[in-house]
Amino acid sequence: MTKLLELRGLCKRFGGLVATDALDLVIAPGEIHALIGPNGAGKTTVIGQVAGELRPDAGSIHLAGADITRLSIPARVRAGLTRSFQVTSLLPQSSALENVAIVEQLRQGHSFRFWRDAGGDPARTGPARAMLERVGLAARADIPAEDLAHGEQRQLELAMALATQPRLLLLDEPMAGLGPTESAAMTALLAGLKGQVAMLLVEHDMDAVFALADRVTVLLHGRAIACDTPASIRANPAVRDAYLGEA
Amino acid sequence: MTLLLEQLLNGLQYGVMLFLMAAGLTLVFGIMGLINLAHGSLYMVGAYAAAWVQQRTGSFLAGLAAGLSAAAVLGMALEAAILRRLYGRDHLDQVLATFGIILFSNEAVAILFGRQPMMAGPPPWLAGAVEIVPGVPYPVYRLAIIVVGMAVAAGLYGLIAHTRIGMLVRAGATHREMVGALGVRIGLLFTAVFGLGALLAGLAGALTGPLLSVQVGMGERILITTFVVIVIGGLGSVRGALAGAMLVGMVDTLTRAFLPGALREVMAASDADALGAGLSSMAVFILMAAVLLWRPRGLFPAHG
Amino acid sequence: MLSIRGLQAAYGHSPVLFGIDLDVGAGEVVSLMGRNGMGKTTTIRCVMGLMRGRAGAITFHGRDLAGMPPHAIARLGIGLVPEGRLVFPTLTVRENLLATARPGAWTVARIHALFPRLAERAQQRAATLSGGEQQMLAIGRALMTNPRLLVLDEATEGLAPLIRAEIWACLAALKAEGQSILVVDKNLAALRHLADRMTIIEKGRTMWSGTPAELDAGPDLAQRFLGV
Amino acid sequence: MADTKRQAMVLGVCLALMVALPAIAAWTARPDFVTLGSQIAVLAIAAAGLDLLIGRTGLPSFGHAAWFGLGGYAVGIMAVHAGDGSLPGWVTQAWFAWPAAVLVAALAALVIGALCLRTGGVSFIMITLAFAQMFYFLFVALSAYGGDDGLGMRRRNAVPGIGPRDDVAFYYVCLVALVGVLFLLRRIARSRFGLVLDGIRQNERRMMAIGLAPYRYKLAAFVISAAIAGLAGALHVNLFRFASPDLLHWTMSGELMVMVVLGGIGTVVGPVFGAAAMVLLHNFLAQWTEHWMIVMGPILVGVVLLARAGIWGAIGGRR
Repeated sequence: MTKLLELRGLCKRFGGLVATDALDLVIAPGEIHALIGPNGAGKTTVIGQVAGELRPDAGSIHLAGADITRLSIPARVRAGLTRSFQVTSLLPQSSALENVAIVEQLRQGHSFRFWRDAGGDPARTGPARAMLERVGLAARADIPAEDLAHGEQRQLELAMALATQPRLLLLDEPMAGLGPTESAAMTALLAGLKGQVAMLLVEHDMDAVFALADRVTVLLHGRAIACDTPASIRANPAVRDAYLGEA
Repeated sequence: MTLLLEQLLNGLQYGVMLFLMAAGLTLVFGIMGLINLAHGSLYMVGAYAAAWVQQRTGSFLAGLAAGLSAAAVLGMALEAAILRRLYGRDHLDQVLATFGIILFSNEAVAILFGRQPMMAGPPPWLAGAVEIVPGVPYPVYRLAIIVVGMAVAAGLYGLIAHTRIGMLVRAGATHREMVGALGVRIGLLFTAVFGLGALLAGLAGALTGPLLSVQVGMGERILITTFVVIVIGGLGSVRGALAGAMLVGMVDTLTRAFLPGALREVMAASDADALGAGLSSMAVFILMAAVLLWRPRGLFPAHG
Repeated sequence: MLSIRGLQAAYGHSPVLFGIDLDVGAGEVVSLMGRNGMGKTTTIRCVMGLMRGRAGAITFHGRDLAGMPPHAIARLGIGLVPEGRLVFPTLTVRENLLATARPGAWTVARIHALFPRLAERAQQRAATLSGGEQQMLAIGRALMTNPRLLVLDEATEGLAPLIRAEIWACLAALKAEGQSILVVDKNLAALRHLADRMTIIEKGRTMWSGTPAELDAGPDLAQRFLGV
Repeated sequence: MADTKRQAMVLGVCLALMVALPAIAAWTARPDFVTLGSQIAVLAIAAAGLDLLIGRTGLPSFGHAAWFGLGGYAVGIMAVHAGDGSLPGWVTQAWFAWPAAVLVAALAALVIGALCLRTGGVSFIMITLAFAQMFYFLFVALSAYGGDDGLGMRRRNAVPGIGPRDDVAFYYVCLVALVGVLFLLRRIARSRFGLVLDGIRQNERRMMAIGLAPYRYKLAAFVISAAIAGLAGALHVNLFRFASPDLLHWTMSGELMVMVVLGGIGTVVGPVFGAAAMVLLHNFLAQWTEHWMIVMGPILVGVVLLARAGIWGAIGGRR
């Protein structure tokens, strides 16, 4: 199997807490890989290290064979690795369209252009409108991000990440705070991307996880206690214990 | 050699003064997230109140008491009336509002006391000099400042490390909301910490009177140097404030004392004096730049 | 003792609570259950005054908590063990217990008897504790305020089974002493034995309230609202 | 954000007033109005430039007086050396002196900004303040250029077609410079660069997560803002034919900041109103009392606590 992302022996401690404990993980191109586990198991810490916000204490991170352990966040994005945030993180005063257009602009090269009016530049807004269409926000393009409903903000969050044209998307709880219909819509949206972009998905909504994931890794105390297909994970007693503590 | 010893003590004395200022400022920032430019005004008020009462009563101690209480009372009044509205606001708002307070207090002091500097000598029982080592006389008053400063530093350490208030201050610096959710009246704690910071600024001001002239604008001069201390030491860290204060006190004093002389060795005397004066007044800022290059968060960055 | 009626709340523009009803009587252990993201922590934050509800009423011993600051609510006798533990990392274990303590039956010695591990680590900084030890410390810290109602938000999540068992045992001991407890957790097995009554919320609404026996009578309930 | 109709109207009236100011001054026999107008224009240039940093990028610099003063001293010092023959006479030509002042401010800001931007938040405020004060002390110590007493300039930098003592013409030069700077800032605000700055202000972490390395852009904004302040400083020294360390004093930095916030933060033209309000208020209050700051201080506290949108926001009907 070819490896798009590989974590080798990743370790991270915070004081006396071992957040990530010698974690190995492999994601193939196009694979949707879910990372589940109880709160405090260290899922967000893993995302943070892969995205480049946290530096691991030991171990290495490889994207398509290249060691990216010491790369900055923006450099990782340019290498094709983008994250979304658990708590929605947008440009609140900018319109939905502008939130995506700025991503498009950054992808097209440096922004040391001081003179030309960029607000209506079709090179920015064209692809951005197409992206909003794709996530179902076309009708809300001109609304400031802070005035969108929570579900729409989650969609916009995803649109921004997708607009970087990543090879691997790190999704930190994309369903957080969504109602049942919104969750279903988001799940369908992600399912539609299957095969086009690989994903490392952290999610508590098990319906979504089992609907989307090709493989599931269960994290407990920073260690992977199981890594298998969704069906086998569902049947795994160690996993049930990790969640419910029926020791 | 004797000159060096004398200047080292001068540096220590200046460092102690800076620490009194920096400790309050950094505590207030650490727990309340407030940048208070008016901290220098509290220093000035302490100095004026002390000098004025000392002139009236002839008693240095009465002046000292007046300086301390004036700064502490004014500090807590400011906190209650204005500053507590700024805790949740962004730093730009805090800077502007406290800038407004500076403008006001500088003018108010100018109206009350005039623009002429006020003088207040050390008390007779601290006047004169002692020989610290044979042949090296040193002013008793400056030694007293060093002793007082050291005692305050030790007391502050004891307060923060060993008392309930100190625990709450440290706890509040990391999980402020949690301290309140466990039943502590956080507003009262804030006022107390602010009052303590104001008291220290007032102490610094009152002690300064007999050394320098007491005048409008004195607060901002030391405030900006205090900022340098805090940036070097690490924002929010009292230990950092101590280290930064000593470092800045020494560097400033020693370059002022020795740099022009050193430059005279390599250039004409008048040029050396001019360049030396310029460079030594910039020395602490250059030190700050070097620390920023090496450790952007300061020598002892606070946790969290 | 604690009563929540029709509580609604929102983060900015996104509503999260649509109608929470919950009661805790004196000496009772009540569990608030539901999957992640259903509004349990938000409910707790509203009780503690850390967040304002949009509608509904919260009363404690008959007093309306609306508009009261967190410290006043805590002083009425609610001791919070927050989600994520939030022990004070730069303080020692002993200082964590003492910093916010209020006088009453609980003392450092009694906490040490309850959690002997904390006695061993009394002079260590809390940041150096393991997750389980931090959890014990957070519980001890809340008890030191001598609360009439102890509120635990996800106190066992992510802990090793042995540690978890220790915490459940401790809660059972507290219950035996007559301590009222509101416990937010997902661990049905342990709560079956501990809780007098259970409230299940889903998508920001109270869906069901009853005793553990009633929950067992309708087995699909657990599967529907709590299942993995 | 789009300007409201009311704002556009007010802007038109103000521009007309400013163009007509010399005529009004002549008619009311108050030639000092012209100097006042020039002063407003010059300070407005500096404040508008600072707003690029504070309002657009979200970087509250408290050391902007440094660049203002450096630009001012640059023209002053060149004039001294042209006077004693150590520099050729053409360095006092405006076409050379003013761009040179801009360049001096920009280069210094490049070095200092590179350091200051290694930190953020409160540290950034303290460090910019401290470095500006460093330049202040430097010029106080530079006795060759007047030290504390400041540096006089015998005549203004030569602008073709304008007499050196023609205050009205110089006023129009300042006005043209102001309009030019505002136009430039308006273009920048709407350019790709400006949109990136907007993003950094709103959510820097998010901008990094979509691939932006923010440091270079923040530094560029810092330098542009300083360059504009350098131009303003050069004009200021020309206006009064005098440079002193007061130009670099920290209170100057504070006043520029106040102009930005008073006028309306992040609005391009707002700071002009802030500058006008400060200068006029100063002059008005100074007629009554030399202690005008005692009124200014509380006004400032009130504006911060109560009226966040500033004058420009109030004109637009926002609060």
